[in-house]
Amino acid sequence: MAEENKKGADVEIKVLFFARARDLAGGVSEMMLQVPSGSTAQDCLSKIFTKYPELEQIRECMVLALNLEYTPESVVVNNKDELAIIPPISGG
Amino acid sequence: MAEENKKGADVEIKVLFFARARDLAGGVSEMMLQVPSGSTAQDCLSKIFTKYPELEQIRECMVLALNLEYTPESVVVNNKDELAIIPPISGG
Amino acid sequence: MDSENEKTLVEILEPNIQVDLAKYIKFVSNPQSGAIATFSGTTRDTFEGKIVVELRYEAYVPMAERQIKSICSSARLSWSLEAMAVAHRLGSVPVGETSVFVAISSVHRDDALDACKYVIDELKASVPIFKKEVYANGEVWKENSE
Amino acid sequence: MDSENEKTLVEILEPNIQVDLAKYIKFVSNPQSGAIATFSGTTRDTFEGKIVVELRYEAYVPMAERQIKSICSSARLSWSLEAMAVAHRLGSVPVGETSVFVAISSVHRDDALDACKYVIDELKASVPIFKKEVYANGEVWKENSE
Repeated sequence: MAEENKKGADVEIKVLFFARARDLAGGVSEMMLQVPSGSTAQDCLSKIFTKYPELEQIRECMVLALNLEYTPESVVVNNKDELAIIPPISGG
Repeated sequence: MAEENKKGADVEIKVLFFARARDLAGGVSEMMLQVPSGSTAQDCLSKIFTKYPELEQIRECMVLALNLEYTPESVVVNNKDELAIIPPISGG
Repeated sequence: MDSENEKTLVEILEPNIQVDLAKYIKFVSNPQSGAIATFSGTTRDTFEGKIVVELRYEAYVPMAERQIKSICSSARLSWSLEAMAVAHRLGSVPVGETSVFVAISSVHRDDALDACKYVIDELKASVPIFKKEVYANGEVWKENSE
Repeated sequence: MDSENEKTLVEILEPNIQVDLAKYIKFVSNPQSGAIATFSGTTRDTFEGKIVVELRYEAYVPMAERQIKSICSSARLSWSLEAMAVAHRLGSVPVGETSVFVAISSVHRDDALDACKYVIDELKASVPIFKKEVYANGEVWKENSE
Protein backbone atom coordinates (compact mmCIF):
# COMPACT_ATOMS: atom_id res chain seq x y z
CA MET A 1 0.00 0.00 0.00
CA ALA A 2 3.00 2.31 0.52
CA GLU A 3 3.15 2.99 -3.20
CA GLU A 4 -0.45 4.08 -3.29
CA ASN A 5 0.22 6.59 -0.50
CA LYS A 6 2.44 8.92 -2.50
CA LYS A 7 2.26 12.50 -1.30
CA GLY A 8 -0.79 14.21 -2.70
CA ALA A 9 -2.46 11.13 -4.18
CA ASP A 10 -5.91 10.33 -2.83
CA VAL A 11 -6.67 7.19 -0.90
CA GLU A 12 -10.11 5.62 -0.84
CA ILE A 13 -11.45 3.97 2.27
CA LYS A 14 -14.69 2.22 3.13
CA VAL A 15 -16.65 3.69 6.07
CA LEU A 16 -19.14 1.56 8.01
CA PHE A 17 -21.98 2.83 10.20
CA PHE A 18 -23.62 0.61 12.82
CA ALA A 19 -26.75 0.83 14.94
CA ARG A 20 -27.41 4.39 16.13
CA ALA A 21 -24.60 5.72 13.91
CA ARG A 22 -26.39 4.29 10.90
CA ASP A 23 -29.68 5.82 12.01
CA LEU A 24 -28.01 9.22 12.38
CA ALA A 25 -26.43 8.83 8.94
CA GLY A 26 -29.89 8.59 7.47
CA GLY A 27 -29.86 4.80 7.28
CA VAL A 28 -26.61 4.56 5.34
CA SER A 29 -24.65 1.51 6.44
CA GLU A 30 -21.55 2.03 4.34
CA MET A 31 -19.94 4.59 2.03
CA MET A 32 -16.69 5.08 0.14
CA LEU A 33 -14.61 8.11 1.09
CA GLN A 34 -11.68 9.74 -0.74
CA VAL A 35 -9.15 11.63 1.36
CA PRO A 36 -5.63 12.91 0.62
CA SER A 37 -2.79 10.53 1.26
CA GLY A 38 -1.49 10.91 4.79
CA SER A 39 -4.93 11.71 6.23
CA THR A 40 -5.75 10.49 9.70
CA ALA A 41 -8.94 8.84 10.89
CA GLN A 42 -9.79 12.16 12.48
CA ASP A 43 -9.49 13.87 9.07
CA CYS A 44 -11.88 11.27 7.70
CA LEU A 45 -14.29 11.90 10.53
CA SER A 46 -14.35 15.62 9.77
CA LYS A 47 -15.52 14.89 6.24
CA ILE A 48 -18.02 12.32 7.47
CA PHE A 49 -19.47 14.70 10.06
CA THR A 50 -19.80 17.42 7.42
CA LYS A 51 -21.83 15.02 5.33
CA TYR A 52 -23.89 13.65 8.24
CA PRO A 53 -24.02 16.39 10.92
CA GLU A 54 -26.51 14.39 13.02
CA LEU A 55 -23.61 12.15 14.01
CA GLU A 56 -22.46 14.94 16.35
CA GLN A 57 -25.02 13.50 18.80
CA ILE A 58 -22.72 10.54 19.45
CA ARG A 59 -19.38 12.32 18.93
CA GLU A 60 -18.44 11.95 22.61
CA CYS A 61 -19.43 8.31 23.03
CA MET A 62 -18.44 6.68 19.72
CA VAL A 63 -15.16 4.96 18.97
CA LEU A 64 -13.42 3.96 15.76
CA ALA A 65 -12.22 0.66 14.38
CA LEU A 66 -9.77 0.38 11.51
CA ASN A 67 -9.57 -2.96 9.73
CA LEU A 68 -11.38 -4.80 12.55
CA GLU A 69 -9.32 -3.35 15.42
CA TYR A 70 -10.12 -0.44 17.72
CA THR A 71 -7.93 2.49 16.78
CA PRO A 72 -7.06 6.00 17.98
CA GLU A 73 -8.21 8.86 15.75
CA SER A 74 -4.61 9.85 15.08
CA VAL A 75 -3.92 6.78 12.93
CA VAL A 76 -3.11 7.41 9.26
CA VAL A 77 -5.47 5.63 6.89
CA ASN A 78 -4.33 3.69 3.86
CA ASN A 79 -6.01 2.91 0.59
CA LYS A 80 -8.75 0.24 0.90
CA ASP A 81 -8.84 0.51 4.67
CA GLU A 82 -12.15 -0.17 6.42
CA LEU A 83 -13.08 2.46 8.99
CA ALA A 84 -16.05 1.74 11.26
CA ILE A 85 -18.04 4.16 13.41
CA ILE A 86 -18.82 2.22 16.57
CA PRO A 87 -21.58 3.69 18.73
CA PRO A 88 -21.94 2.52 22.35
CA ILE A 89 -21.92 -1.26 22.32
CA SER A 90 -24.58 -3.36 24.02
CA GLY A 91 -23.96 -7.01 23.30
CA GLY A 92 -24.84 -9.79 25.66
CA MET B 1 -39.12 -37.31 74.65
CA ALA B 2 -38.51 -35.65 78.00
CA GLU B 3 -40.47 -38.35 79.80
CA GLU B 4 -38.34 -41.05 78.27
CA ASN B 5 -35.21 -39.32 79.51
CA LYS B 6 -35.78 -39.84 83.21
CA LYS B 7 -32.53 -40.15 85.17
CA GLY B 8 -31.10 -43.60 84.79
CA ALA B 9 -33.45 -44.81 82.08
CA ASP B 10 -31.83 -45.90 78.85
CA VAL B 11 -32.33 -44.11 75.56
CA GLU B 12 -31.99 -45.86 72.21
CA ILE B 13 -30.52 -44.12 69.21
CA LYS B 14 -29.84 -45.14 65.64
CA VAL B 15 -26.24 -44.86 64.47
CA LEU B 16 -25.40 -44.52 60.76
CA PHE B 17 -22.05 -45.23 59.10
CA PHE B 18 -21.17 -43.86 55.69
CA ALA B 19 -18.44 -44.54 53.13
CA ARG B 20 -15.08 -45.20 54.80
CA ALA B 21 -16.73 -45.26 58.23
CA ARG B 22 -18.95 -48.09 57.04
CA ASP B 23 -15.96 -49.96 55.62
CA LEU B 24 -14.13 -49.60 58.97
CA ALA B 25 -17.24 -50.82 60.82
CA GLY B 26 -17.03 -54.07 58.88
CA GLY B 27 -19.64 -53.06 56.33
CA VAL B 28 -22.30 -52.17 58.89
CA SER B 29 -24.33 -49.21 57.66
CA GLU B 30 -26.57 -48.78 60.70
CA MET B 31 -27.00 -50.06 64.25
CA MET B 32 -29.17 -49.38 67.28
CA LEU B 33 -27.38 -48.23 70.42
CA GLN B 34 -28.62 -48.06 74.04
CA VAL B 35 -27.01 -45.50 76.32
CA PRO B 36 -28.00 -44.09 79.73
CA SER B 37 -30.24 -41.05 79.70
CA GLY B 38 -28.17 -37.87 79.67
CA SER B 39 -25.42 -39.39 77.56
CA THR B 40 -23.63 -37.17 75.07
CA ALA B 41 -22.72 -37.96 71.50
CA GLN B 42 -19.18 -38.40 72.76
CA ASP B 43 -20.38 -41.07 75.21
CA CYS B 44 -22.05 -42.82 72.31
CA LEU B 45 -18.88 -42.62 70.27
CA SER B 46 -16.91 -44.30 73.07
CA LYS B 47 -19.24 -47.30 72.92
CA ILE B 48 -19.15 -47.33 69.12
CA PHE B 49 -15.36 -47.22 69.04
CA THR B 50 -15.15 -50.06 71.55
CA LYS B 51 -17.32 -52.12 69.24
CA TYR B 52 -15.53 -51.07 66.02
CA PRO B 53 -11.96 -50.13 66.99
CA GLU B 54 -10.92 -49.75 63.33
CA LEU B 55 -12.87 -46.48 63.33
CA GLU B 56 -9.96 -44.94 65.26
CA GLN B 57 -8.32 -44.50 61.86
CA ILE B 58 -10.71 -41.66 61.06
CA ARG B 59 -11.16 -40.33 64.59
CA GLU B 60 -9.39 -37.06 63.79
CA CYS B 61 -11.13 -36.33 60.49
CA MET B 62 -14.72 -37.49 61.04
CA VAL B 63 -17.59 -35.33 62.19
CA LEU B 64 -21.00 -36.08 63.65
CA ALA B 65 -24.52 -35.27 62.56
CA LEU B 66 -27.50 -35.55 64.85
CA ASN B 67 -30.93 -35.66 63.24
CA LEU B 68 -29.60 -34.37 59.90
CA GLU B 69 -27.58 -31.46 61.31
CA TYR B 70 -23.88 -31.26 62.10
CA THR B 71 -23.41 -31.33 65.85
CA PRO B 72 -20.68 -30.97 68.48
CA GLU B 73 -19.82 -34.11 70.43
CA SER B 74 -21.00 -32.50 73.64
CA VAL B 75 -24.66 -32.62 72.64
CA VAL B 76 -26.95 -34.81 74.79
CA VAL B 77 -28.74 -37.48 72.77
CA ASN B 78 -32.43 -38.25 73.13
CA ASN B 79 -34.42 -41.37 72.52
CA LYS B 80 -34.89 -42.19 68.82
CA ASP B 81 -32.22 -39.72 67.73
CA GLU B 82 -30.27 -40.49 64.58
CA LEU B 83 -26.51 -40.10 64.98
CA ALA B 84 -24.36 -40.27 61.84
CA ILE B 85 -20.62 -40.82 61.55
CA ILE B 86 -19.53 -38.58 58.69
CA PRO B 87 -16.10 -39.36 57.24
CA PRO B 88 -14.37 -36.75 55.05
CA ILE B 89 -16.85 -35.61 52.42
CA SER B 90 -16.10 -35.58 48.72
CA GLY B 91 -19.21 -34.57 46.83
CA GLY B 92 -19.17 -32.68 43.58
CA MET C 1 -40.09 -14.30 48.98
CA ASP C 2 -43.30 -16.30 49.16
CA SER C 3 -42.53 -18.55 46.27
CA GLU C 4 -38.94 -19.34 47.21
CA ASN C 5 -39.66 -23.02 47.69
CA GLU C 6 -41.30 -23.28 44.31
CA LYS C 7 -38.23 -21.72 42.73
CA THR C 8 -35.63 -23.99 44.32
CA LEU C 9 -35.25 -27.56 43.10
CA VAL C 10 -32.87 -29.96 44.85
CA GLU C 11 -32.51 -33.53 43.63
CA ILE C 12 -30.27 -36.38 44.73
CA LEU C 13 -30.50 -38.80 41.84
CA GLU C 14 -30.56 -42.56 42.33
CA PRO C 15 -27.87 -44.66 40.59
CA ASN C 16 -28.09 -45.01 36.80
CA ILE C 17 -30.11 -41.81 36.42
CA GLN C 18 -28.13 -39.29 34.38
CA VAL C 19 -28.23 -35.61 35.21
CA ASP C 20 -30.64 -33.99 32.74
CA LEU C 21 -29.03 -30.59 32.19
CA ALA C 22 -31.81 -29.34 29.91
CA LYS C 23 -34.43 -30.10 32.56
CA TYR C 24 -32.68 -27.98 35.20
CA ILE C 25 -31.88 -25.15 32.79
CA LYS C 26 -35.54 -25.11 31.82
CA PHE C 27 -36.54 -25.08 35.48
CA VAL C 28 -34.55 -21.90 36.17
CA SER C 29 -35.57 -20.14 32.93
CA ASN C 30 -38.23 -17.46 33.23
CA PRO C 31 -39.15 -14.14 31.62
CA GLN C 32 -37.92 -12.08 34.59
CA SER C 33 -34.37 -13.34 34.36
CA GLY C 34 -31.65 -11.92 32.17
CA ALA C 35 -28.97 -14.42 33.16
CA ILE C 36 -28.48 -18.11 33.82
CA ALA C 37 -25.20 -19.44 35.20
CA THR C 38 -24.53 -23.16 35.40
CA PHE C 39 -21.81 -25.43 36.70
CA SER C 40 -21.31 -29.10 35.82
CA GLY C 41 -18.90 -31.32 37.67
CA THR C 42 -17.82 -34.20 35.44
CA THR C 43 -15.74 -37.32 35.94
CA ARG C 44 -12.31 -36.86 34.46
CA ASP C 45 -10.11 -39.61 33.17
CA THR C 46 -7.03 -39.09 35.34
CA PHE C 47 -6.18 -38.09 38.88
CA GLU C 48 -2.59 -37.45 39.85
CA GLY C 49 -1.45 -39.48 36.88
CA LYS C 50 -3.64 -42.48 37.65
CA ILE C 51 -6.25 -43.58 35.14
CA VAL C 52 -9.76 -43.22 36.56
CA VAL C 53 -12.29 -45.81 35.43
CA GLU C 54 -15.30 -44.31 37.20
CA LEU C 55 -16.39 -42.49 40.33
CA ARG C 56 -18.92 -43.99 42.72
CA TYR C 57 -20.99 -41.69 44.87
CA GLU C 58 -23.07 -42.30 47.96
CA ALA C 59 -24.83 -39.80 50.20
CA TYR C 60 -26.56 -39.36 53.49
CA VAL C 61 -29.54 -38.49 51.32
CA PRO C 62 -32.00 -36.71 53.63
CA MET C 63 -29.21 -34.67 55.22
CA ALA C 64 -27.63 -33.89 51.85
CA GLU C 65 -30.94 -32.55 50.54
CA ARG C 66 -31.42 -30.49 53.67
CA GLN C 67 -27.88 -29.08 53.51
CA ILE C 68 -28.18 -28.16 49.84
CA LYS C 69 -31.49 -26.40 50.48
CA SER C 70 -29.83 -24.53 53.31
CA ILE C 71 -26.99 -23.47 51.01
CA CYS C 72 -29.55 -22.23 48.47
CA SER C 73 -31.38 -20.21 51.12
CA SER C 74 -28.10 -18.76 52.26
CA ALA C 75 -27.23 -17.78 48.68
CA ARG C 76 -30.55 -15.97 48.38
CA LEU C 77 -29.56 -13.83 51.35
CA SER C 78 -26.35 -12.72 49.62
CA TRP C 79 -27.57 -12.30 46.04
CA SER C 80 -30.78 -11.44 44.25
CA LEU C 81 -31.75 -14.73 42.61
CA GLU C 82 -34.75 -15.94 40.68
CA ALA C 83 -34.67 -19.75 40.44
CA MET C 84 -32.12 -22.33 41.60
CA ALA C 85 -31.64 -26.00 40.74
CA VAL C 86 -29.05 -28.34 42.21
CA ALA C 87 -28.74 -32.02 41.31
CA HIS C 88 -26.23 -34.65 42.41
CA ARG C 89 -26.05 -38.13 40.97
CA LEU C 90 -25.35 -41.24 43.08
CA GLY C 91 -23.81 -44.57 42.17
CA SER C 92 -21.34 -44.98 39.34
CA VAL C 93 -20.55 -41.94 37.19
CA PRO C 94 -18.40 -42.94 34.19
CA VAL C 95 -15.68 -40.70 32.73
CA GLY C 96 -17.14 -37.69 30.90
CA GLU C 97 -20.53 -37.80 32.62
CA THR C 98 -21.94 -35.22 35.02
CA SER C 99 -22.00 -35.91 38.76
CA VAL C 100 -23.23 -32.53 40.00
CA PHE C 101 -25.10 -29.69 38.31
CA VAL C 102 -25.99 -26.22 39.54
CA ALA C 103 -28.19 -23.81 37.56
CA ILE C 104 -29.17 -20.36 38.81
CA SER C 105 -31.10 -17.55 37.17
CA SER C 106 -31.15 -13.87 38.12
CA VAL C 107 -32.12 -10.50 36.72
CA HIS C 108 -28.50 -9.32 36.53
CA ARG C 109 -25.61 -11.57 35.60
CA ASP C 110 -23.26 -11.04 38.54
CA ASP C 111 -25.81 -12.50 40.95
CA ALA C 112 -26.19 -15.78 39.07
CA LEU C 113 -22.46 -16.11 38.36
CA ASP C 114 -21.29 -15.40 41.91
CA ALA C 115 -24.02 -17.50 43.51
CA CYS C 116 -23.21 -20.43 41.23
CA LYS C 117 -19.63 -20.43 42.43
CA TYR C 118 -20.74 -20.09 46.04
CA VAL C 119 -23.17 -23.00 45.80
CA ILE C 120 -20.70 -25.46 44.31
CA ASP C 121 -17.98 -24.38 46.76
CA GLU C 122 -20.32 -24.83 49.74
CA LEU C 123 -21.67 -28.11 48.41
CA LYS C 124 -18.16 -29.49 48.18
CA ALA C 125 -17.31 -28.18 51.64
CA SER C 126 -20.31 -29.26 53.68
CA VAL C 127 -22.76 -31.67 52.05
CA PRO C 128 -22.48 -35.32 53.17
CA ILE C 129 -21.77 -36.92 49.82
CA PHE C 130 -18.91 -39.38 49.42
CA LYS C 131 -16.93 -40.29 46.35
CA LYS C 132 -14.87 -43.37 45.71
CA GLU C 133 -12.38 -43.17 42.87
CA VAL C 134 -12.06 -46.44 41.01
CA TYR C 135 -8.75 -46.96 39.21
CA ALA C 136 -7.69 -49.84 37.00
CA ASN C 137 -5.78 -51.27 39.98
CA GLY C 138 -7.73 -50.27 43.08
CA GLU C 139 -10.10 -47.79 44.64
CA VAL C 140 -10.04 -45.11 47.31
CA TRP C 141 -12.51 -42.88 49.17
CA LYS C 142 -11.74 -39.29 48.28
CA GLU C 143 -11.59 -36.22 50.47
CA ASN C 144 -12.32 -32.73 49.14
CA SER C 145 -9.20 -30.75 49.87
CA GLU C 146 -10.86 -27.41 49.49
CA MET D 1 -1.14 -25.11 23.00
CA ASP D 2 -1.14 -26.57 19.51
CA SER D 3 -4.80 -27.44 19.42
CA GLU D 4 -6.09 -24.19 20.90
CA ASN D 5 -7.94 -23.25 17.73
CA GLU D 6 -9.66 -26.60 17.59
CA LYS D 7 -10.81 -26.12 21.14
CA THR D 8 -12.27 -22.65 20.76
CA LEU D 9 -15.56 -22.20 18.92
CA VAL D 10 -16.94 -18.70 18.24
CA GLU D 11 -20.21 -18.26 16.40
CA ILE D 12 -22.23 -15.17 15.53
CA LEU D 13 -25.61 -16.61 14.62
CA GLU D 14 -27.74 -15.19 11.84
CA PRO D 15 -31.29 -14.01 12.68
CA ASN D 16 -33.88 -16.68 13.51
CA ILE D 17 -31.26 -19.21 14.53
CA GLN D 18 -31.67 -20.08 18.21
CA VAL D 19 -28.67 -20.66 20.42
CA ASP D 20 -28.27 -24.43 20.76
CA LEU D 21 -27.00 -24.76 24.33
CA ALA D 22 -26.59 -28.54 24.12
CA LYS D 23 -24.37 -28.20 21.06
CA TYR D 24 -21.94 -25.85 22.81
CA ILE D 25 -21.94 -27.83 26.06
CA LYS D 26 -21.13 -30.93 24.02
CA PHE D 27 -18.35 -29.05 22.23
CA VAL D 28 -16.59 -28.22 25.49
CA SER D 29 -17.13 -31.65 27.10
CA ASN D 30 -14.17 -34.01 27.14
CA PRO D 31 -12.66 -36.70 29.36
CA GLN D 32 -9.84 -34.46 30.63
CA SER D 33 -12.21 -31.89 32.13
CA GLY D 34 -13.74 -32.04 35.58
CA ALA D 35 -15.76 -28.85 35.26
CA ILE D 36 -17.94 -26.97 32.81
CA ALA D 37 -19.18 -23.46 33.56
CA THR D 38 -21.75 -21.78 31.36
CA PHE D 39 -23.46 -18.41 31.14
CA SER D 40 -26.64 -17.62 29.21
CA GLY D 41 -27.84 -14.08 28.65
CA THR D 42 -31.59 -14.07 28.07
CA THR D 43 -34.13 -11.42 27.10
CA ARG D 44 -36.10 -10.32 30.13
CA ASP D 45 -39.60 -8.96 30.06
CA THR D 46 -39.04 -5.60 31.72
CA PHE D 47 -36.43 -2.89 31.81
CA GLU D 48 -36.73 -0.03 34.29
CA GLY D 49 -40.43 -0.75 34.58
CA LYS D 50 -41.10 -0.77 30.84
CA ILE D 51 -42.43 -3.92 29.19
CA VAL D 52 -39.93 -5.33 26.73
CA VAL D 53 -41.38 -7.03 23.65
CA GLU D 54 -38.08 -8.19 22.16
CA LEU D 55 -34.44 -7.30 21.71
CA ARG D 56 -32.92 -6.85 18.27
CA TYR D 57 -29.21 -7.40 17.84
CA GLU D 58 -26.82 -6.44 15.09
CA ALA D 59 -23.06 -6.78 14.97
CA TYR D 60 -19.98 -5.79 13.08
CA VAL D 61 -19.66 -9.50 12.45
CA PRO D 62 -16.04 -10.03 11.35
CA MET D 63 -14.75 -7.70 14.04
CA ALA D 64 -17.01 -9.25 16.69
CA GLU D 65 -15.70 -12.72 15.90
CA ARG D 66 -12.15 -11.47 16.01
CA GLN D 67 -12.68 -9.68 19.31
CA ILE D 68 -14.32 -12.70 20.93
CA LYS D 69 -11.47 -14.95 19.80
CA SER D 70 -9.04 -12.44 21.25
CA ILE D 71 -10.93 -12.50 24.57
CA CYS D 72 -10.78 -16.31 24.59
CA SER D 73 -7.02 -16.27 23.94
CA SER D 74 -6.60 -13.75 26.71
CA ALA D 75 -8.61 -15.95 29.10
CA ARG D 76 -6.34 -18.88 28.29
CA LEU D 77 -3.38 -16.82 29.47
CA SER D 78 -5.00 -16.24 32.86
CA TRP D 79 -6.56 -19.63 33.49
CA SER D 80 -5.92 -23.24 32.60
CA LEU D 81 -8.78 -24.04 30.23
CA GLU D 82 -9.67 -27.00 28.07
CA ALA D 83 -12.37 -25.98 25.55
CA MET D 84 -14.29 -22.74 25.04
CA ALA D 85 -17.45 -21.93 23.09
CA VAL D 86 -19.04 -18.50 22.68
CA ALA D 87 -22.16 -17.83 20.62
CA HIS D 88 -24.15 -14.64 20.07
CA ARG D 89 -27.44 -14.48 18.25
CA LEU D 90 -28.40 -11.65 15.88
CA GLY D 91 -31.78 -10.25 14.88
CA SER D 92 -34.83 -10.49 17.10
CA VAL D 93 -34.51 -12.37 20.39
CA PRO D 94 -37.94 -12.73 22.05
CA VAL D 95 -38.44 -12.63 25.82
CA GLY D 96 -37.08 -15.75 27.54
CA GLU D 97 -34.75 -16.75 24.72
CA THR D 98 -30.95 -16.77 24.83
CA SER D 99 -28.96 -14.02 23.11
CA VAL D 100 -25.48 -14.97 24.26
CA PHE D 101 -23.98 -18.20 25.55
CA VAL D 102 -20.55 -18.97 26.98
CA ALA D 103 -19.39 -22.51 27.85
CA ILE D 104 -15.94 -23.30 29.21
CA SER D 105 -14.39 -26.55 30.43
CA SER D 106 -11.35 -27.01 32.64
CA VAL D 107 -9.67 -29.62 34.78
CA HIS D 108 -10.40 -27.71 38.02
CA ARG D 109 -13.59 -25.78 38.64
CA ASP D 110 -12.24 -22.36 39.57
CA ASP D 111 -10.66 -21.93 36.15
CA ALA D 112 -13.89 -22.52 34.23
CA LEU D 113 -16.00 -20.46 36.65
CA ASP D 114 -13.70 -17.44 36.76
CA ALA D 115 -12.97 -17.51 33.02
CA CYS D 116 -16.70 -17.70 32.26
CA LYS D 117 -17.31 -14.49 34.20
CA TYR D 118 -14.32 -12.83 32.54
CA VAL D 119 -15.45 -13.74 29.04
CA ILE D 120 -19.00 -12.42 29.41
CA ASP D 121 -17.74 -9.25 31.13
CA GLU D 122 -15.22 -8.59 28.37
CA LEU D 123 -17.71 -9.43 25.65
CA LYS D 124 -20.13 -6.87 27.04
CA ALA D 125 -17.36 -4.31 27.41
CA SER D 126 -15.59 -4.53 24.08
CA VAL D 127 -17.29 -6.57 21.34
CA PRO D 128 -19.08 -4.50 18.65
CA ILE D 129 -22.57 -5.90 19.05
CA PHE D 130 -25.55 -3.58 19.35
CA LYS D 131 -28.91 -4.13 20.98
CA LYS D 132 -32.15 -2.30 20.39
CA GLU D 133 -34.80 -2.71 23.05
CA VAL D 134 -38.29 -2.80 21.59
CA TYR D 135 -41.08 -1.74 23.95
CA ALA D 136 -44.80 -1.70 23.34
CA ASN D 137 -44.53 2.04 22.66
CA GLY D 138 -41.12 2.59 21.12
CA GLU D 139 -37.58 1.39 20.79
CA VAL D 140 -34.11 2.49 21.83
CA TRP D 141 -30.51 1.51 21.17
CA LYS D 142 -29.00 0.33 24.43
CA GLU D 143 -25.61 1.03 25.95
CA ASN D 144 -23.90 -1.43 28.30
CA SER D 145 -23.29 0.53 31.46
CA GLU D 146 -20.69 -1.81 32.82
